[in-house]
Amino acid sequence: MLVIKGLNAAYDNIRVLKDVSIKVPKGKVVSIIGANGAGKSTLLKAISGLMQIKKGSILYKEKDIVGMTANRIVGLGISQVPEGRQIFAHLSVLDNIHLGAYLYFKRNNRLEITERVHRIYEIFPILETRSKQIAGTLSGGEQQMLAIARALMARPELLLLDEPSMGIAPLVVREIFNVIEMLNESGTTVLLVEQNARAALKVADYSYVLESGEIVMEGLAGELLDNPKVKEVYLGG
Amino acid sequence: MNFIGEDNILEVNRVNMAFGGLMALSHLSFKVKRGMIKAVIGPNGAGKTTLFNIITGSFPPTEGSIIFKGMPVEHLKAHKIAHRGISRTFQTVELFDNMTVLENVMLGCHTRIRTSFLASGLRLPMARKKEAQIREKAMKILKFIGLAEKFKDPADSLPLGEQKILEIGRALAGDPDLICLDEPAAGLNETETYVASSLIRAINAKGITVLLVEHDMKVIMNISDEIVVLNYGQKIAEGSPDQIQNNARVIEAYLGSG
Amino acid sequence: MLRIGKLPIAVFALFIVAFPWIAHKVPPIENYTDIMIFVGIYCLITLGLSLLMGYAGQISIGHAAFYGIGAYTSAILTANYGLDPWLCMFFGIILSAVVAVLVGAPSLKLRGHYLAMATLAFGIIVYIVFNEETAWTGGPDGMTGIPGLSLLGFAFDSVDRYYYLVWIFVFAAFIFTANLIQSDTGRALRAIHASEPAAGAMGVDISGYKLLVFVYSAVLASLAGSLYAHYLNFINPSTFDLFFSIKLLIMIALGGMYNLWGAIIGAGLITFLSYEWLHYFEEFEVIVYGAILLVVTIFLPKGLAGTPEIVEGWFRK
Amino acid sequence: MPKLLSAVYTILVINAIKLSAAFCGELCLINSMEKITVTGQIFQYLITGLTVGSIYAMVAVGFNIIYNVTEIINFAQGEFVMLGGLIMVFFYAVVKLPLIVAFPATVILVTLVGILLDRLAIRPIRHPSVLTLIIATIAASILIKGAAMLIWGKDPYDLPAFSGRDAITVFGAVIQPQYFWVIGFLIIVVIALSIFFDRTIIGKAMSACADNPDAASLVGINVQQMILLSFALSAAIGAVAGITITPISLMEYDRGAMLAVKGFGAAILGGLGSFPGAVVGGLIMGTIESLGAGLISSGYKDAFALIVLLVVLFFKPSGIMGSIEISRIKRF
Repeated sequence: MLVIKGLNAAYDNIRVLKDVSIKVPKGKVVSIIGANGAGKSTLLKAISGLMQIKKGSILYKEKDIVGMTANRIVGLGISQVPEGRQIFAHLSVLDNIHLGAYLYFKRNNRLEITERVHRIYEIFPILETRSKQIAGTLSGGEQQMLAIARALMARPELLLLDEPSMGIAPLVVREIFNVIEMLNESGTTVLLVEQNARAALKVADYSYVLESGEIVMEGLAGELLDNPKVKEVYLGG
Repeated sequence: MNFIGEDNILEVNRVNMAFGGLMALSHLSFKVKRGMIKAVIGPNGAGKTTLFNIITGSFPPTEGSIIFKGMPVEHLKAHKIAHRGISRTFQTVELFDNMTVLENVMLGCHTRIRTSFLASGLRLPMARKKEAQIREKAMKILKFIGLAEKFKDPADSLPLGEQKILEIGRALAGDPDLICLDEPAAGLNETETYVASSLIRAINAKGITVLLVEHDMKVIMNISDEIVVLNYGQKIAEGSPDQIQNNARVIEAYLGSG
Repeated sequence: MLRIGKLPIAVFALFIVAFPWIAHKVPPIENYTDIMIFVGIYCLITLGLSLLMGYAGQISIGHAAFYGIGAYTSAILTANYGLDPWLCMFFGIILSAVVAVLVGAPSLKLRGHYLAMATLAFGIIVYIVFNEETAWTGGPDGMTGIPGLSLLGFAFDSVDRYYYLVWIFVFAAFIFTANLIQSDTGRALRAIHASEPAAGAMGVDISGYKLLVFVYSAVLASLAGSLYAHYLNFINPSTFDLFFSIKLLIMIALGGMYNLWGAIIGAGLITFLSYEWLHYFEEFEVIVYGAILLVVTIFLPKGLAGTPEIVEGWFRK
Repeated sequence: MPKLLSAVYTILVINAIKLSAAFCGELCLINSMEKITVTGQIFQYLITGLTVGSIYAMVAVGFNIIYNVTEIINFAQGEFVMLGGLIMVFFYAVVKLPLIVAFPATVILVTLVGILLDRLAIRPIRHPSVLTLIIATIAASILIKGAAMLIWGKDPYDLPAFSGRDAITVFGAVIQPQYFWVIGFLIIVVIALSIFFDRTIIGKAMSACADNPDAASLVGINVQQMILLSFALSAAIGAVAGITITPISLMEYDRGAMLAVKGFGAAILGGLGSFPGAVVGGLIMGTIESLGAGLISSGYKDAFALIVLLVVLFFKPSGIMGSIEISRIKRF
């Protein structure tokens, strides 16, 4: 579904990604693990269009999306849940959810939107009880759920998740990973970037290890879990 | 000042904190013994960072008191509290990104060595002597935290792991009696986390009391002597790591079973 | 960025000392010594402003007010009461400092746009007072009969003499400010600029330092105002209007506010532009200022003093 | 030193006398002219204040639109009003278009200026900080003012009132029909904007841009387009304000800065970002100014509004209708 070849990206002349190539097959969960500063978030930003690319190609359903603006890429069916729960803090929870379907509103599918909001509330019941609340006053875990809910409103075929467990209580992390599994079962392809390597490898089918902007290892997630080097560096021995 | 016989360096007494109609902390009380590492854990939104902000003087509590070294400090502004001997780091790194690594730590010395406006402007001998002192002290701290070689680099050019270490170094420079660390391991990988925990132990070995907020349970269980668990602004448990790990309320509210 | 080298200061000092002599030798720039007096006067203000805005990160669009308070205190006390000019200059400084504390203490709690608007409003109010208190200030017509300066029987009555007097003040202010920047105080100011919560947690008295640097910049502006009044022997309110505050902003934006040399370069260029080179533009003058300001903001965010950095960046590529 | 003290003392006394004299003078004058009663006079000041206040309110609304989308305070906001008046003069008096055609033509032209402001002064800034944005909008305002001076010169211009100048007299106060136009346009603008921002998805999308531009583009919002739209909208409202006020108070090239400062005062007074707040703030600002100028001192007319602005900034910067909670999470 998504094929990235020889991707290079840089911030102010400092290369962050060096010839990165990955594949995300339809219907699978692919995870990218690696240390902080390895370039994981940059890779996601490159896909979603928030980050300019120096060289390389990103093919989504065989179409090159390099150079497209973020707001157009969403329209193609790629939604990103950004790092650090970037919800619209001053707007209400329901407004946040509605804005997730911004492109549908433009096409005037009111009925479908109501239906989707309903479905979101089934997945995250806590959001329904908070729907009138200003989003900035939610707890960290609730904000992360809201960020995922907002991304789901766009009916993505490919969901990009950037560090969904960062700064979240272990109990809530489990809940969020359950949702990821459930979404995948209902047909959404997922590309997950995680610091929490153990959780990421458990939920993924296939995994890449990113170090200093380069892919240094890849394989089936189960195999990587048993790989001694991965164990030592990312799973704490 | 010496408080011989002062067992508790910090006492949090029935602290309430309301934001608008929302109670971020309610009737929170606990004590921190001199020389220990105490951890505060709890889900996001439990009020941990609010607690830190109150202790370090970002804002006063709605009700209740904070006793530090036997004196109430809850009404003091942040810089006054720093002078009394409480230092801190931030959840999202708050380094001075317009300064070098060394200058960041040099600023940390501000509570202990300072020159007046006039003395610095006229560059009096006294000011020069103090500046040299500050520099020497800052270099010593950089050696202690292992960043001496990067002293000239701009602070924001360091990788996150080192930025977090540098922030701890900056907090150390003011010779605090109590250091509050807000999620020192957040965003770090296993190796970096290991470095950070060793540093926290080393700081504690120097006799500095540590109060920390953290999510990484491995870090918490490894290094802390005592743990306080918060949930929705209330204390639901307090005790040694073993006691906490087996506490039914904590498992239900925070850790989850299995 | 921070080290102010001794060599550049020495070279610059030499240039300043030699300038009147050179100007006498070269007829086309003979009147430039006179203009350089104004450059010096504006430098005093921009030095304080670059400390306030560039280093401490606090915006002011009202410094024309302090410049005016200095000038009017000198003018009123000398012309109407016959006080000694140096004493008046001192009173002006005291008055400016007091006003700066009264206005600064509540204003500096504000951030960004709010602070900008508060200082702007303050500047306009003071300007209105200069215009309206006719009994004291002569209203829009201004005041004449302000005496010149002399010290121990030595009168600063020629252009060259006044030039050296002004530039001695500028050098003193420059060195004082440069020392400040390279000290604990300078670090505290930059810390406030970068992160107030962290600065506070490290023991920096945020409101205290902000006020200190605001008062310092007000004092320098007031001194500049007194020097201006005693040089021209005449003042009127239009010198101290909103546009002058904006012009000061243009000076430090053009020169670069993150570097003390920027304050000097900016003051120099803008003064020469407005006193000498812009005559050709006549009515277009304002547009030229606007264009300069816009171009600098977009293409030279660190001002002319920041160009070496940019050039260095090209070479590294 | 005693000399100085006595000087300061004299200043204070003279001012106090002047103030009370001015006040008495005003009252005596009113008494001698039997036709105008004191209440009538005050009523007159109120009406004038409300009209001027409506213009400040519209400027404040313009500030709020751009602020709500970008968190930028556009220091060139007052120039839109000035341009509205002067371009209308051009279309009406020079091109000789009828009012009904000149009005929309003017609004469109000023809107274009707003769009250019965004494209040429705001968007090119690569690493925007509060300071650079303030400087950029100030630069733009100087440029616009300078251009206006070149085109129209320094003279004030007049326009005919929309529905004649036959004044209505109420309680001894004279009310120009144009006042109703000013207040009417204000009401329409505020209602339309409130509906737009609170009820429509585009309005919400615009607020989302201010909140978090990256996240906004991730849900498919074209952030640049929204910013452009905010500049266009606020320029259009400025133009309407300028067109409607010119028949009452004339218009010249250098009115922009003062309008901007007072409009900002109104916006702050009402709580930055709030549209009802802008209206309340503007009306209060205008009334204070008019009463102050009429009853205390006309020379200090501009100072009254600014003193109110400072008092609000110092004591309640969140304004009378703004939310402290929200202002705490704002970036700037």
